[in-house]
Amino acid sequence: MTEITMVQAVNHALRDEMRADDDVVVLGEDVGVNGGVFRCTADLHAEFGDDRVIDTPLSESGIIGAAIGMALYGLRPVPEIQFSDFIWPAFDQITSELAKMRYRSAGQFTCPMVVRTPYGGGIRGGHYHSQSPEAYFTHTPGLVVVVPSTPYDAKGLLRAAIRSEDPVIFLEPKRIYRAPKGEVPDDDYTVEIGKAAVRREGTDFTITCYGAMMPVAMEACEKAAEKGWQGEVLDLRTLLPLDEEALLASVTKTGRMVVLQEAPRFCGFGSELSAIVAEKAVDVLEAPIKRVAGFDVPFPYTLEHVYMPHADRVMHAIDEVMTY
Amino acid sequence: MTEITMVQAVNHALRDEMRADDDVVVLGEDVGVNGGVFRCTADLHAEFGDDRVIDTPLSESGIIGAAIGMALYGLRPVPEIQFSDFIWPAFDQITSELAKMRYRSAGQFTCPMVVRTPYGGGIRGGHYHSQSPEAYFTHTPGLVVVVPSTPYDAKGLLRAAIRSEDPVIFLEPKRIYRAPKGEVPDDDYTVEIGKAAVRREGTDFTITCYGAMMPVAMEACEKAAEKGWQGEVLDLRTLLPLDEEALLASVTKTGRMVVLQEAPRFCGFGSELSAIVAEKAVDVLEAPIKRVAGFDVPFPYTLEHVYMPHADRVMHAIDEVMTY
Amino acid sequence: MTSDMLQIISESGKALADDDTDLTEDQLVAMYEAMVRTRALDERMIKLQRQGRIGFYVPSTGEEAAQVGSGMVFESKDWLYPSYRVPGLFLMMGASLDDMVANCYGNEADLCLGRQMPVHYAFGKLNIVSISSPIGTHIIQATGTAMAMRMKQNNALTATYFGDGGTSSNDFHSGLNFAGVDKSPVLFICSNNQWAISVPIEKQTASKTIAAKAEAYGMPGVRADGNDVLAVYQVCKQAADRARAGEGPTLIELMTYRRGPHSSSDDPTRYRGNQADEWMERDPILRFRKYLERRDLWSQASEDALQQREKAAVNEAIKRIEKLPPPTLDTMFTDVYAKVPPHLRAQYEELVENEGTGHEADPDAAFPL
Amino acid sequence: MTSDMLQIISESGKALADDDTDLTEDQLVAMYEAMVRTRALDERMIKLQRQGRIGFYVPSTGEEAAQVGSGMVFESKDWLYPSYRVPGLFLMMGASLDDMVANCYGNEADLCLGRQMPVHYAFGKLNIVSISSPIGTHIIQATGTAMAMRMKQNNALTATYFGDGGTSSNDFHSGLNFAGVDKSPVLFICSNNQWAISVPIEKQTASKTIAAKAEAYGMPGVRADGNDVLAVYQVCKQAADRARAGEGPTLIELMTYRRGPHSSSDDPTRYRGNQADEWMERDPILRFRKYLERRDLWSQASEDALQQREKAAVNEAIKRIEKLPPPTLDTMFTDVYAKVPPHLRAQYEELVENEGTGHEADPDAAFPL
Ligand SMILES: Cc1ncc(C[n+]2csc(CCOP(=O)(O)OP(=O)(O)O)c2C)c(N)n1
Ligand SMILES: Cc1ncc(C[n+]2csc(CCOP(=O)(O)OP(=O)(O)O)c2C)c(N)n1
Ligand SMILES: [Mg+2]
Ligand SMILES: [Mg+2]
Repeated sequence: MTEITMVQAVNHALRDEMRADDDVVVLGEDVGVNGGVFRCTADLHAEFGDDRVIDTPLSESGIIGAAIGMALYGLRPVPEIQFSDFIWPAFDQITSELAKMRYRSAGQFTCPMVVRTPYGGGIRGGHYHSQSPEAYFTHTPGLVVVVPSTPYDAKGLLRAAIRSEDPVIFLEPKRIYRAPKGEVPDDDYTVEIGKAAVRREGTDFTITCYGAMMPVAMEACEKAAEKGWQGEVLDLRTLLPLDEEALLASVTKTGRMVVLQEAPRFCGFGSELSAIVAEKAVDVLEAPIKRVAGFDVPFPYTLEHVYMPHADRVMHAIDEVMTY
Repeated sequence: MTEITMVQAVNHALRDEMRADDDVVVLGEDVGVNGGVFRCTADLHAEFGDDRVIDTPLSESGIIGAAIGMALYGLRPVPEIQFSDFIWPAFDQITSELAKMRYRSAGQFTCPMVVRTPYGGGIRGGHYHSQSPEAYFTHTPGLVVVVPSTPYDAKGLLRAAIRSEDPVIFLEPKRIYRAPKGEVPDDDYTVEIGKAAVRREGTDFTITCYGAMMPVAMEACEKAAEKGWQGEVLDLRTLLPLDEEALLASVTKTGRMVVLQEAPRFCGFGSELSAIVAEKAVDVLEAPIKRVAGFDVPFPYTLEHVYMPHADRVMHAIDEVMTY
Repeated sequence: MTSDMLQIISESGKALADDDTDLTEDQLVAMYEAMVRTRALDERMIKLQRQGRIGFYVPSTGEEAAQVGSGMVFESKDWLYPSYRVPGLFLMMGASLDDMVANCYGNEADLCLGRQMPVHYAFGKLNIVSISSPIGTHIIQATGTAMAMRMKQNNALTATYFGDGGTSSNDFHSGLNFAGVDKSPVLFICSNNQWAISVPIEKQTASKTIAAKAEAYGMPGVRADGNDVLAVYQVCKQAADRARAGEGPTLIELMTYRRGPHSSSDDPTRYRGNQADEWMERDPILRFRKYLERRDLWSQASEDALQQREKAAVNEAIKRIEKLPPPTLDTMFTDVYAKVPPHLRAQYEELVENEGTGHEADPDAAFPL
Repeated sequence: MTSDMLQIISESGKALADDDTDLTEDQLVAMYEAMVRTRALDERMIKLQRQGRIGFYVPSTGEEAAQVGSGMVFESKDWLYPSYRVPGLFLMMGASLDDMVANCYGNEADLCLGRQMPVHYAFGKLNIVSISSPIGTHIIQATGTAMAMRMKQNNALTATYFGDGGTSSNDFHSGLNFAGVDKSPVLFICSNNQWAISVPIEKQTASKTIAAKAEAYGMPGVRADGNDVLAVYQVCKQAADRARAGEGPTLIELMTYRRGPHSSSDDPTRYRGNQADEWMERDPILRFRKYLERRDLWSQASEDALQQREKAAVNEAIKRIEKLPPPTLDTMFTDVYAKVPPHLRAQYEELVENEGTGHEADPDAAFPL
C-alpha cells in the first residue's frame, strides 16, 4: 500500500498496463516528453519511447480517429483528451464510430480503447476547462462511461477499462487529482466496471454522486448527521451501464433521494436516476427527488465557487427531503 | 389556408422570411440548385441567387462555423444540416461557440441563427439517417431547441425562430415531412417559442411527446379511449426552454404520465420530464412514470419498425399506468 | 484534363508511350473481368432497388477502373477503409456475391445483420473495415491503422477511398496530417468524380487539383486518369511500393466522373445538364476492352461469355439470398457491447413479452438521399 | 530560416534592399511604441500572476512584431478574430489598458463580466470577436464574416490569428476551404512560434512551411520573418489590399518563436532546452529599435521616457481595476439567452434565497495549462 494522488494512480495504471501488454499505447497532446499537462503520463515517454507514447498534432478528432484505427488493428490505445471541454471535435468519431463499430459490423470489427480525459470544475479554469460532459456520453449506446472518485478506484477502474473489450470514456475529476491522497495497493488489482460503491451507509436518505462530488456528498452527510439524519452515499463509479440494482436497493432502503452532479441540471445524467426511480420505485418515495446540480448556464470563471455544488447547497436539499 | 406538407411549410417559411429580410441567408450541402435532398429549400436558389442560398463544401463544422461568423456580422443565417446524424462534426461549433457566444462576451457578441436539420426514423435510413439527437442539445445551456409536429407549427415556429435573438436548433421530424398534410394560413403568423400544445384533452393520463411521436401518441389515445381511458396529449414543441408549467399542469390534472420519445431511453430528453415531475409533483402521481422510447442500441436498419415506438407499445405503457 | 495526369491508355484504347506495366496478360484479363463483374452487379442492384426489392443502392457506373486498378496492389495483410462506391474492390479482394447481395437485403445472411443500410459493407476476414455513412471519418482511422503497421514494421499498408466531397471533411485534414508527420504506410485514394451529390468540384475546393493538397501534409500527391485502369494501377503500385518501403503516405487523385445518380434516391437532372454524356465516351470498360482487343487478349466471343456468366452469377446470388428471413429480434440488442448488459437484456425481454415479433415494415418509407 | 521568407530589417537592424515601406516616420515610431507597450503589459501581468493577484496569463514575449506589424493594416470597419497571444493588437486597435487588465481580474469592470478566464478578451465596439479556448473554432467564423462582407461588397476585411498548432484543427481546414471557394476577404495569420505547448512544429505537420498549406485551398500563401515588424506589415498590407480589391483570402505565415512559457501554468524546461536563448538575440523590439536609431528616429532618451510612461500606465490601470468587486450573482444567469427564461430565473432566486452571497473562492485551485 502507498499513499498516492489520483494523478499518480492514473499514471501507475498506465505504466503497469503498458509493461504488461506491448499493445497498450498512449497518444494525445503533450503526453510525451512533457508528461501531460496534469502529469498523468509523466515518465512514460522515457520508459516506452516514441512509438508507444505519442505526441500528436493538435486535433482531437485526429487523436480519437487514429486511436480507433489502431484499436481495430489490435493495439489497445489509451488516448488522452487534454480537457474534456476539448473533446467535441472528436464527438463525431466517438458517437458515430467508436460507439457503433461493433454493432454496425455485427462484431466483425471492434475498437476497445480508453478515452481518458480530465473533467469538471474546481481549478479556476472557467468556461472551457471546467465542464462536466458525462450526459453527452451516457446517452450514446455502445459506450461505457466511468468516473472514479478515489485514487484506489482510479487505478483499479482504469486497469479494468484498458483490459475491457468495450470502448470506455474515462472521466477523471480533476478537482481531486492531487488531493486527497489515498491508499493504493502496489500489486495488481482491478475494480469491476458496472458496480457502484456505498461510501457511507445510512437509513434516512440516499445521495447519488460520482467523481468530485463524492467528497461533497460525504461532507453534506456529516452536516446531516449533526441533525440526526443518516445519509447513504452511493458513488456510481460507472455511469453506463448503470448499476441500477444498487440504486434501487439504496432508495428502497431510505425512501428519500438527493441526486448530486456538477453538470448543468437540465437533461443531466442525474435526471436519468430520477426517472428510473420514478419508473421503478415510485412507491417507496417519501419525498420528492431533489437534484443538486450546476446551474443551467455556461460554466463561469469568477463565480465558479458559487456555481459548483457544495455541501451547504446539498444540505438544503437534504433538509427539504427530510422535512417534507 | 392551404393544405401543405411539412416540407412545404418549411420551404414557405424560409421563402417568406427571406423576402421580408435581406439578411436571411440559407447555407448547407445541396441546398442550392438541388433544393435540398428533402426539397426544403426548393426554388429558393432561383429566387434569391448564389449569395443568399449557398451550396457549401462538405463540412458541417464549416457550415455552422461560417454561419456563426455571418450571424456575428449581422446576417441571419439558416444553415441546414442534411441529416441530424451528420451534425457531430459541427458539435464543437454548436456547443462551444454558438451556445456560449452571448454569455462569454457578456452580450457584446451574439449569433442568432436557426440550425435546421431533419431528424428521426421512419424512412428506412438505418443507423445514420434516423437518429434523434435532441438530448445532446437540450443539455447545452444557451441553445433553444424546437421540434414541430405539424405543418402549421413548422411554419410558425420556424418563422419565430428566424426572428428570435437566440440560436435555435430546429429539429424537423422527417418521418412526417410529407404526410399528413395540414392547413396552413397564407398570411404572416408565428407560433410562440417556449409553449407546449395540448393536442388532445384528457383526464386520466398524460402523454408527453414531440415531433413524429405526436401522431403516435394520438393513435395510442384512440386505443386507450376504447378502454374508456381519456388521455391528454402534451406536445412540447419547444424542448428548451421547456414549458414546465404546461407539463406540471397536465400531470397534476391526470395524475399519471407516459413519456414518449423516439430517441434511446437512457439519459434521453424524456428522463428530464420524469425528473421534473418527481421533483415538483411527486405527490400527484398515482402510478409510476412510464417511458416509451427507442431501445438503448444504435438505430437498426432492417428492424426499424420494431425499434421505433408505435401505438401498441405506447398502449402497453398506458395499460400499466392505468391499471397500477 | 490537365497534363500532370498520368494516362497509359488513350481514350480510343491505344497504348501511350509509357506502357511498361508489370502486369501479366492473365492479370490484365482478370482486371477486365473484374470491371465487367462490377458493372453487372451494379446494374442489377439498381434495378432491384427500382423494383422495390431492396431499399437503397449506390451505383459506381463509370468508376470501375478506379476500383480495379487500385485493387490490384493490395496483399492479404493490408487493410482497406473503403467508401460506399467501390463494390468492385470488394469482389476483387474476395468478397462473395452472396455477401454483397445479402448486405443490400439486410437479412439474416448479411454479415452486418441488417444493422446498416445497403452498401454499408464490412468484411472482417478481408480486413475491409465497416463502412459508415458519415463522410470522412474513416480517413483518419486508416491513418491510425497505418501508424500501428509502422510500429509493427510488418510491411503492410492501409488504403482508404473517398470522394472529392470527402476532401472537405475534418478527418481528411487530420488523416493526412497525422500520416504526414508519422510517415505512415497509407494510400489516400480520392475518386474525384467531380460531384458530391449536387455540389460540383468548383464549389468543393478552390485547389487546382486534389493531388495538390498533398503538399500541405508533406507527402507526394499524384494524379491519374481514373478511367484508365493501367494508369490507376501504376500510381497505386508506386505509392504502395513506397509505403511498404517505409517512405510514407501518398495522396492519389483519380480523375473520373459520377455517371449515374448519387444514389437510388437522387435525381441528377435537377442540378446538372447532360455533362454525363461526354463521359459515356470515356467509359473505362470500353476503353480497356479496346486496349485488350488491340493486344489480342480479348474477343467478341469472350465478351459474350463473360457478360452472360457475370449476369447469371449475380442473379443466382439474388435468388439464394432474397428468400432468407430478416435478422431475429435479439440481434437488435447484441453487439452493442461485448456482453449484453442487464438493461439491454431487460429491454429485449420486455419487447418479446409485449409485442412478440409480429410487426411489419412500413411500405411507404422512402429514402431521399 | 528559409529563403522564401520576406525580411526587411536584418537581425542587426539594417534595412535590406527592399525597404520601400509606405509608412510615415510617425507611424514607424508609433509601431515601436506599441511593441514596447505590449511587452510592458505582458511583463507586468505575468508578474501579477506569479504574485497570485490574477489567476492565469499568457505572455506574448518575442511575438510583438507579429501583432503590431499586422495591426497597422486594419480599418475600423474590419473585423478581427484573434488568438489569445495578441494583446498588442488590441491595444493598437483602441482597447484601453483598463479593459485589458479588467479582463484578467474578471471583476465587474471586465467587459465579459468575469465569465471566462484571463486573456479571453472581447471588444464589441472594436469588432474584436470574443476569444474562446478551443483552438481553431474562430478560423471558420472569420471566414463566415468575410463571406458576409463579400456579399455586402463594402471593402471591409476580416483577419484571424492562430498558432502553428491551430493549423491542425478541423476549422483551419474548413475555414481556409470555404474562403478559397468563396474568395472571401480574409487574412489567415499564423504566428508560427514553433511550439504548441510542448509539441514542436515537426510533430505538428510535415508540411515544409505553413504558407505552403495555402495551395490546398487555392489561395496565395506568404511568409515573413515574424520578428521583423516591417516585413510583417508588408505581407499583411499586400494581402489586405488584395482582399479589399475582391481578390480573396491569403494565408500568412509569420516565423517567430514562443520565447516564454506557453502560459503561466507551463514549465518549458520540461520539454525544451535553451533553444529560446538564440531567439533572445532576434528580439523584434531590439531589432526595430536599432533600425529606428539608424534612421535617427529614436534615442536613448526617447526610450527611457517611453519605458517609464508605459510601465506607469499599466500600473495605474492595475491600481484602478484591482480594487473593484467581482461581478454580482445575477450575472451568472444573464446573457445565456436574450431574455432570462423562467427556469434560470427560478435557479437564481433559489440561489439567493438559500445561500446569499457569502461564498469564498477556493484559494488552492491552480490552473495547469
Ligand atoms: C458528414 C456527412 N455529411 C453529409 C453527408 C451526406 N452525403 C452523403 S454522400 C455525400 C456526397 C459525397 O460526395 P463525394 O465525397 O464526392 O463522394 P461521391 O458520392 O461523389 O462518391 C453527402 C453530402 C454524409 N454522408 N456525411
Ligand atoms: C481544441 C483544443 N485542444 C487543446 C487545447 C489545449 N491547448 C491550449 S493552447 C494549445 C497549443 C496551441 O498552440 P499554437 O496553436 O501553436 O499556439 P501558441 O500557443 O503557440 O500561440 C493547446 C494544445 C485547446 N485549447 N483547444
Ligand atoms: Mg464525388
Ligand atoms: Mg505555436
